[in-house]
Amino acid sequence: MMKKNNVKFMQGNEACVAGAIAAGMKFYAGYPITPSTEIAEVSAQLLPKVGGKFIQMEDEIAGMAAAIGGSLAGLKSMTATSGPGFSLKQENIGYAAIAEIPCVIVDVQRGGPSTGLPTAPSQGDIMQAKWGTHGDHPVIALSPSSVRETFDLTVRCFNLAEKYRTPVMLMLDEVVGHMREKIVIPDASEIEVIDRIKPEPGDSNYQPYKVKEGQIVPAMAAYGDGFRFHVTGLIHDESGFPSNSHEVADKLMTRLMKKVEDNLDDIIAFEENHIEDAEVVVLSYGGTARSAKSAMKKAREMGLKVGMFRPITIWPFPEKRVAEIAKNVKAIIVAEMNYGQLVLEVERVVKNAAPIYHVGKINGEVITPDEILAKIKEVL
Amino acid sequence: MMKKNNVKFMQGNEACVAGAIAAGMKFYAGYPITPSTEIAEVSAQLLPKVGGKFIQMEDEIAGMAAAIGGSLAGLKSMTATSGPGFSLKQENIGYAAIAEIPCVIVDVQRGGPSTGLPTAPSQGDIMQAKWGTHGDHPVIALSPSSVRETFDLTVRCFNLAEKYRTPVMLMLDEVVGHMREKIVIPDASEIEVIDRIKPEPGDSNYQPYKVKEGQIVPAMAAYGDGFRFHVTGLIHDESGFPSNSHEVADKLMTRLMKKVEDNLDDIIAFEENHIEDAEVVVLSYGGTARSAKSAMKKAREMGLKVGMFRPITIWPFPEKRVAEIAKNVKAIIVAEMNYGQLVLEVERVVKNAAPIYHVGKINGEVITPDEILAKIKEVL
Amino acid sequence: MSSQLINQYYRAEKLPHIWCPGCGHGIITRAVSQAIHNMGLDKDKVCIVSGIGCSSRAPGYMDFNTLHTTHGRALAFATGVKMARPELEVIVISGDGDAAAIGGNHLIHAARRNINITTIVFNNNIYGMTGGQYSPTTPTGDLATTAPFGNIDKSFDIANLAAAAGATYAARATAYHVPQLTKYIENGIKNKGFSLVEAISVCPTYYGRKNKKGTVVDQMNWLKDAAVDVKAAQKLTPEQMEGKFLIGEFKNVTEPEYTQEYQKILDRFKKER
Amino acid sequence: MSSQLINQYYRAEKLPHIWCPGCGHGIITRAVSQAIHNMGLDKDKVCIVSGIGCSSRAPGYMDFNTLHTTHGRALAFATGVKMARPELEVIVISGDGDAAAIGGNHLIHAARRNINITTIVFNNNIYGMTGGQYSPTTPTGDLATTAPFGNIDKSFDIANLAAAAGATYAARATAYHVPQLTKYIENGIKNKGFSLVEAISVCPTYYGRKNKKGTVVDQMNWLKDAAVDVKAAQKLTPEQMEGKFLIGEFKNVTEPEYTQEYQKILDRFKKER
Amino acid sequence: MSKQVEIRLTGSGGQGLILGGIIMAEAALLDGKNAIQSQSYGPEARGGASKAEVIISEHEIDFPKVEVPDLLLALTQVAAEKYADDIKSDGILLVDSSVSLPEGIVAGKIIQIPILQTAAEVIGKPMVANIIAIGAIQQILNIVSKESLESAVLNRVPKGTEELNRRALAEGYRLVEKY
Amino acid sequence: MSKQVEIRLTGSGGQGLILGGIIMAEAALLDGKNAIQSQSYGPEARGGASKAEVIISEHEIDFPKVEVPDLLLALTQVAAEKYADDIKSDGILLVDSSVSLPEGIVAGKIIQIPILQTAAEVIGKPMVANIIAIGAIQQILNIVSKESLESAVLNRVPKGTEELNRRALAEGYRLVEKY
Amino acid sequence: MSKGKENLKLKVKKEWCKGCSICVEFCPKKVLAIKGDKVEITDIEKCIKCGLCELRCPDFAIYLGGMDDEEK
Amino acid sequence: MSKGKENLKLKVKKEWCKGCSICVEFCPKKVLAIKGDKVEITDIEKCIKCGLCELRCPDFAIYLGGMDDEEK
Ligand SMILES: Cc1ncc(C[n+]2csc(CCOP(=O)(O)OP(=O)(O)O)c2C)c(N)n1
Ligand SMILES: Cc1ncc(C[n+]2csc(CCOP(=O)(O)OP(=O)(O)O)c2C)c(N)n1
Ligand code: SF4
Ligand code: SF4
Ligand code: SF4
Ligand code: SF4
Ligand code: SF4
Ligand code: SF4
Ligand SMILES: [Mg+2]
Ligand SMILES: [Mg+2]
Repeated sequence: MMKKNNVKFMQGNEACVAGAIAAGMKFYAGYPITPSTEIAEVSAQLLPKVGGKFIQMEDEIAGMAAAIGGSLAGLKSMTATSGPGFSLKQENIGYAAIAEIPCVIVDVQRGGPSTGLPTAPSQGDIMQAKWGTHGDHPVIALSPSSVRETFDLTVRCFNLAEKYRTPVMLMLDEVVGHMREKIVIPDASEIEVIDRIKPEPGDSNYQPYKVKEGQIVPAMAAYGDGFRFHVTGLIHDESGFPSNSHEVADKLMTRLMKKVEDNLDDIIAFEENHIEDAEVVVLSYGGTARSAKSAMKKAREMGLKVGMFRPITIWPFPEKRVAEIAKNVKAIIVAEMNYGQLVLEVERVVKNAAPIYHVGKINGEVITPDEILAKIKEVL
Repeated sequence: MMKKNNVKFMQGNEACVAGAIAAGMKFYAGYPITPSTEIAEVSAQLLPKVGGKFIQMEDEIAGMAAAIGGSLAGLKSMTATSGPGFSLKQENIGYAAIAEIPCVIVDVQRGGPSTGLPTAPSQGDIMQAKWGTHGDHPVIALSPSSVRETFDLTVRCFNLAEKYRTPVMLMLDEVVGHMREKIVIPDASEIEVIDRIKPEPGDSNYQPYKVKEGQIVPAMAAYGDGFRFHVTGLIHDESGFPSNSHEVADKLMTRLMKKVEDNLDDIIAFEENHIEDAEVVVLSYGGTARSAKSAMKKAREMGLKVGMFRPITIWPFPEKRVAEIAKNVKAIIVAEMNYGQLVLEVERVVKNAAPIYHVGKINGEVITPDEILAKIKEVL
Repeated sequence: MSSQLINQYYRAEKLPHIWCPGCGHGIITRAVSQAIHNMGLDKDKVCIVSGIGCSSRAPGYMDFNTLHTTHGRALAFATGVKMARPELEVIVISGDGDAAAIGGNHLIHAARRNINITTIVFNNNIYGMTGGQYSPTTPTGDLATTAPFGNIDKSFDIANLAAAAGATYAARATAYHVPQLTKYIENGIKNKGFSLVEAISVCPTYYGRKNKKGTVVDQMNWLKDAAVDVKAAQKLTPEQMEGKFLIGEFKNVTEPEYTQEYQKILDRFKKER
Repeated sequence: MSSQLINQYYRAEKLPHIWCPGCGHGIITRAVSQAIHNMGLDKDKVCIVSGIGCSSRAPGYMDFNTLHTTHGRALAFATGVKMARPELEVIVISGDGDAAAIGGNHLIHAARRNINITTIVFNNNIYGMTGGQYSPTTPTGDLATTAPFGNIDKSFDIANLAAAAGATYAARATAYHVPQLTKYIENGIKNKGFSLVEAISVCPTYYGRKNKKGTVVDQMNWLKDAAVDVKAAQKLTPEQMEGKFLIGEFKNVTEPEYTQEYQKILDRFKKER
Repeated sequence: MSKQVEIRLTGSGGQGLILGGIIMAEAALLDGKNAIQSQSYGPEARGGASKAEVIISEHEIDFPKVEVPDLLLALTQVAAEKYADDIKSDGILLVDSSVSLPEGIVAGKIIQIPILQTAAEVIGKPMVANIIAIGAIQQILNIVSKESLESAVLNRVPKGTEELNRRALAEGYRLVEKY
Repeated sequence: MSKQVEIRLTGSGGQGLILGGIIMAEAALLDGKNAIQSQSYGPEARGGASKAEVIISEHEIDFPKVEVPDLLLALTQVAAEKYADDIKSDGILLVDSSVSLPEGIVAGKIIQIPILQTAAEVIGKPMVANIIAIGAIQQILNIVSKESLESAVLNRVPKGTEELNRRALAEGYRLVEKY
Repeated sequence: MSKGKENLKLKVKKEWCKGCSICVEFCPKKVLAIKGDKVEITDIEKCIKCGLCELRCPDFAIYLGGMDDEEK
Repeated sequence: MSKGKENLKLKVKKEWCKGCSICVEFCPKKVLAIKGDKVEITDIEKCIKCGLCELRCPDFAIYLGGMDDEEK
């Protein structure tokens, strides 16, 4: 529609699908829900054109399950939803974690709890992304602030999922999901696409959960490739079969957690702005980070030394860097569209290094730059 | 079976049902799952004898929904489950929170994630209790350490649910749920039972979400009592009808959160042991707290100044008291059967006041007193 | 002033409703209250439960004990209400998505138990509220936002499915056939067991527009022409039935009702006490 | 050594299995592999998916592509596998609880779509794995740990339900009627669409013991005596059918298959490219 | 114009205001500017007032929502009543002639033109009201070039309606010529 | 005895070891002591080795699991092989005569008696093996009184089987008399 | 509604009418018409008080009522 | 299994047998018996190699096999 074919004016939700397809998504299974529905709709439209498949399942539980099944059969798979559906998917997200099935789950956050405010923006599922399913499990969750970044981070979600054999969550919010913005779609050649490691063809000793010396992620065969392996959500040994051995349990669980913990440098991403001389740092993410940026600019115009920190990976949280920054500032302001979620994590990692303030909102409105600015003035 | 009729030898799960019935439970709806199943089975057995009702629903989602329905029609209701079912119930737990429907949810924790280790003990759902459903919402969750306390806390769950019109969670673990122990069942006269506040009969201005001056919990009518009110999981005004007003949303959400926040003194419970002179405090809860106590005794026998802190309300977390204690100790050891969950909250509230160590276990075994003792020796 | 029926059974201050011009849901909602009125039910003893969807907004307008739950779960909530207070007349209002997609399991299990709940499915063959995705009743070949190349799903016959699952009353009418619809709702409520009335609705905004079904009047005319009463259908050849669908009462039998069976257990213990 | 069938199709190192002495699940599992053997399917191209339950442990012993999922969700996972690789022969093994209680919705929707998956329900009328709670197929009046005063639930006819939901093949046999069972499984796999074979199993440990059904041999004898072939049944009076149940092939029709229909959409774009 | 311009288009669902906003934004992109378009939905529901927003700027646009609009379009009475009082003190209020202006409106300039009537009677297609409206806005604000606006319109409208929409645009320009 | 005594009962599912443990614990309660009974389940599954534990003490019992048992009962070969090496160095190993003792067992005392055979042949009811076993344990450890043990047994067994179970208890006492 | 039909008056509640035309189309006597997006009673003489318009109005905007005027 | 029945040998895999008696009960020729919790072939002469025992053994513990011995 634009002159140059790779310049588009797109919704965040559309960019998510474009990114997914660029990353190699070949299967989408889901159930519609505002404000994520466009992701399903655009996937239904575009997937057949790239030889991929779309299915609308009977509910979100089934959408998650089918996405996992598709991934096990070799296709890069995605599902998208919003709060109520995200809650329903939790059991099977845990399954994907323990069975180490790469897949991408998009949550376009809306006002909760329950049906709440279905069309209003929110960032109220940030903690749920980490703790929503039962039991301990590794978590990777990313949050984009723009349409272009939605594209990029969707690609990255697939890459991380494939690289670490784990479900990865894209925590969109209604602001970014529904906003339309200019996006320059990168050339395929510019996009790094990572695929899961496959076993050697014909490897007769293939064990789906056995890692090579010095590695932490096992190779993953697809059903039908001739390996005939077993997959279960029970604690299992390297061969994939259930085990009640405490050693096996410990080994599996520890490896699962370490997949993320030992690779923080590879996984963690954040954006910093004017941190060097900042007396106050605004920490914000997703759609709200745009308000934070605007507030920072206004503050700077007024001569206030304000910086901004934007976690791009919400989980793992850029804990070390935030702790470091905290040492040099007078205050940290956490701005997020909820009652106080990521701020708790900030408090945990900052400890006494700097006072922490929260700008939250739970009324269905976005946080404005002026609200953040007011807090900046208050604390400076 | 014992000589004195009120002395029983009971499983934690059985004591839970006994407590529920003592608190006035008249409706149980659930779906069986190890290791919570006895709660359903004993409820099926005992409820008809007190004129109450039991129904086994088609899944956990339905169990949670039916429990809410039963409560709306005036009966004190409960459901019980374990990890996988707890994940499935999350969406409707959020419904109960926003619609302010008293009910009790029991989670007998087993090894996760996913199907994990179905018969092994765990405390891996502690964070899920707080963050499992989408959106912000008030949370009350209790964790008993003995069979008798399971009885008492189940009563307390019902009382808190009724008093604050909110879902309340009993976070059992397999250790306490399946252990049999002596319990002296208190006389009915000794048990405080709180019932929800009902509107004045015939109050023609009744609004299900309107609070009286100075109060925070609205009166709750039952369907069929003649009030013909509306209940929804959408953001709603005092009359119970959906609203898109940002003020209404803010007012409702804030009140919901404040129901708990403004009543911490009434809700929070914990047990302290030898804190006065303690150099090291072991913080532990549920079944693991018994190991902690044993470790503390052993340590004291060895002349080590060890104390113990047991949160009985996991949520709200006894944050003030823990922060206070931290100021006077050399170290805090958090012992819990997971990879590190409540310890994060401890870190958050303790800040730099004391170093924090974690004794965790994710292999399906309980933490032994000796393991805690070893850590005590290490840090002292 | 509005009509007496509306004054008596509606929360008139909530009207006009949010439904689009010509949306069949309003017609069916009115028929529900008409049936309640015809039966002379006590408003305080009627509880109307819904899930999420355009259709599920109906109870909010109706002056009874009303409960708007989560998507698909109306029958599970309603089962709790009915178990707790069997004396309440419990009516569930649901959509084709709500009742038959995400809520399909609760539907077949409530039917199986034969619990005395009357479910009215406002079937507009589409997910209206979320903007026109295909539902389990969207005809094969039709268009929807998530079926841009034509729906390849086969569709449920909801009334038939409920009957197979154990419902003791099952019927279907349409937003055009209001007198029949009203009668079936009455009969469903009268049945002491699980009743399902499928009410074919129209969604001009999404289903109609996407599938070029013309104006809402055209769609109502189609309902009028394509619906064949199940009795009349017996005389028609398969060719004559081509492109038609059945309305009428498909099942009406008496079997033990769930809450009454539970009451028997309670009575046993009452005697013992 | 064990039998050739076992050597060829089982992970013999995982045997003996965890099932109780006399558990019918072993018999049915063997019949599944027998059917696969009879059809000469390529082991690498067969994917067996299950949920959670005693029955759902079967795939762990079977030497194919196997997937043990979450409770009730086998068909939803299997749908993903089948969509992704339609060339795989996807077989789902499930229990009465897994398939018809928590998994009921996925069952009716997979049936509705007529996706080419063959589901074998090991129906032992009880939740075996969790120790004997009633299931949607526990006969009314029977005892279970959660029905200490007799089950008041009506039970599903799973084969019939699947047929009503859209399955194009539906049959039932028992752990006693192994030759028929094997044949029906073969026919189910042959059917290019959704097939359901209900295999009546026995659970001596919970269902049998709770309901004083005698030894497992007594229970097998009951299956032998109470099962009536659907064709033979046509000649019997309702009185003669009292206490009996039907086995046989109930439905076997041809309708468009889901993944093939999707392929047509893909082909359309392939041509365009 | 180096400042950021914020436009809010209001009316009822079905008037194509979101599309109008998208077209304006795409025209801005063609001019090499930045633009963000967003909208607010009612409850998951139909009818009622609808609102679309466009921000056009030569610089990066951070906050994606209109805070106070430089120009507010109101096509219906309901929309005017709901939104017309939220506008910059020197902003422009563009209302359809069918609307009777609420009292006490403070705006830099109020322009009332027969958009709906022109669509229905002059063009003969009520659904091109949105195109007429953005034509008028172009003429008033001149934040996008006519050339780009026309390409943007033609890129977005159904095949076969190009001429119609060109005419609608021209009517939009014309309607505000005198202002 | 003022110390805490820890007992582990092992065998196969269906041998009623959990019930045996409960009865011992209830007997201890009747004697005014504290007791905790617990068990470990296999996978959510049948068969295999089954394990029940009882701790009896005059004091509060904190840690509810047996760390190292003072007495280990093993009724089956599988159980003996799995559990017999985990016992206090001065502890007692009580095994059924049908079991051939694994090598290298270190225990204070090993007592081998025909529990299963006695149940099947002397009493004529294989299912009373658990009662015989707890009778034997009583006789060995004397941590509960015979009187309490008998009441505890009678409280728990089905009506009509009282005599049978009394005899089983007596056989249990008798079998270890010589030790 | 127990009174005889002859006493009933046909009424319209214009604020609620969304002009869908259903009543117009299915009135057996062509009593009604749409004028400017709302229903209007154009030929009350022909009305037989059959009530079909009321039954099928999705917006409860037309009905047979008591003694009041025809439109309000 | 394409060979003639006559070549088949009846075999038991005792480690897997759980002694459920199903094969014993439904053997048309009463070839089998339970001894000490496991199946035993007591009258191989009568065996007609019908394979029903194999079909109904829940534990894959009895079967008609190739050339090997009868019990292992
Ligand atoms: C758990 C969950 N999933 C999805 C949604 C989004 N959603 C709301 S209504 C609806 C479909 C409604 O369709 P139907 O039941 O047919 O009602 P209609 O709007 O057509 O009357 C969906 C998918 C939701 N609110 N909750
Ligand atoms: C979400 C969830 N709910 C409940 C359970 C517990 N559970 C495991 S198997 C089972 C029932 C199994 O019954 P069925 O499917 O009939 O299989 P069977 O064991 O009888 O063969 C239940 C309730 C679970 N694992 N997950
Ligand atoms: S979208 Fe469809 S179903 Fe929903 S109100 Fe509009 S016409 Fe009715
Ligand atoms: S419990 Fe029942 S179903 Fe499960 S293995 Fe034992 S006999 Fe079979
Ligand atoms: S009552 Fe009958 S005749 Fe009169 S306007 Fe209505 S539909 Fe027409
Ligand atoms: S049916 Fe109702 S809403 Fe439609 S035109 Fe007639 S009066 Fe108006
Ligand atoms: S093959 Fe036939 S005859 Fe021979 S033992 Fe087996 S069942 Fe009996
Ligand atoms: S059927 Fe199998 S397990 Fe049962 S007794 Fe015979 S050989 Fe043994
Ligand atoms: Mg619908
Ligand atoms: Mg079963």
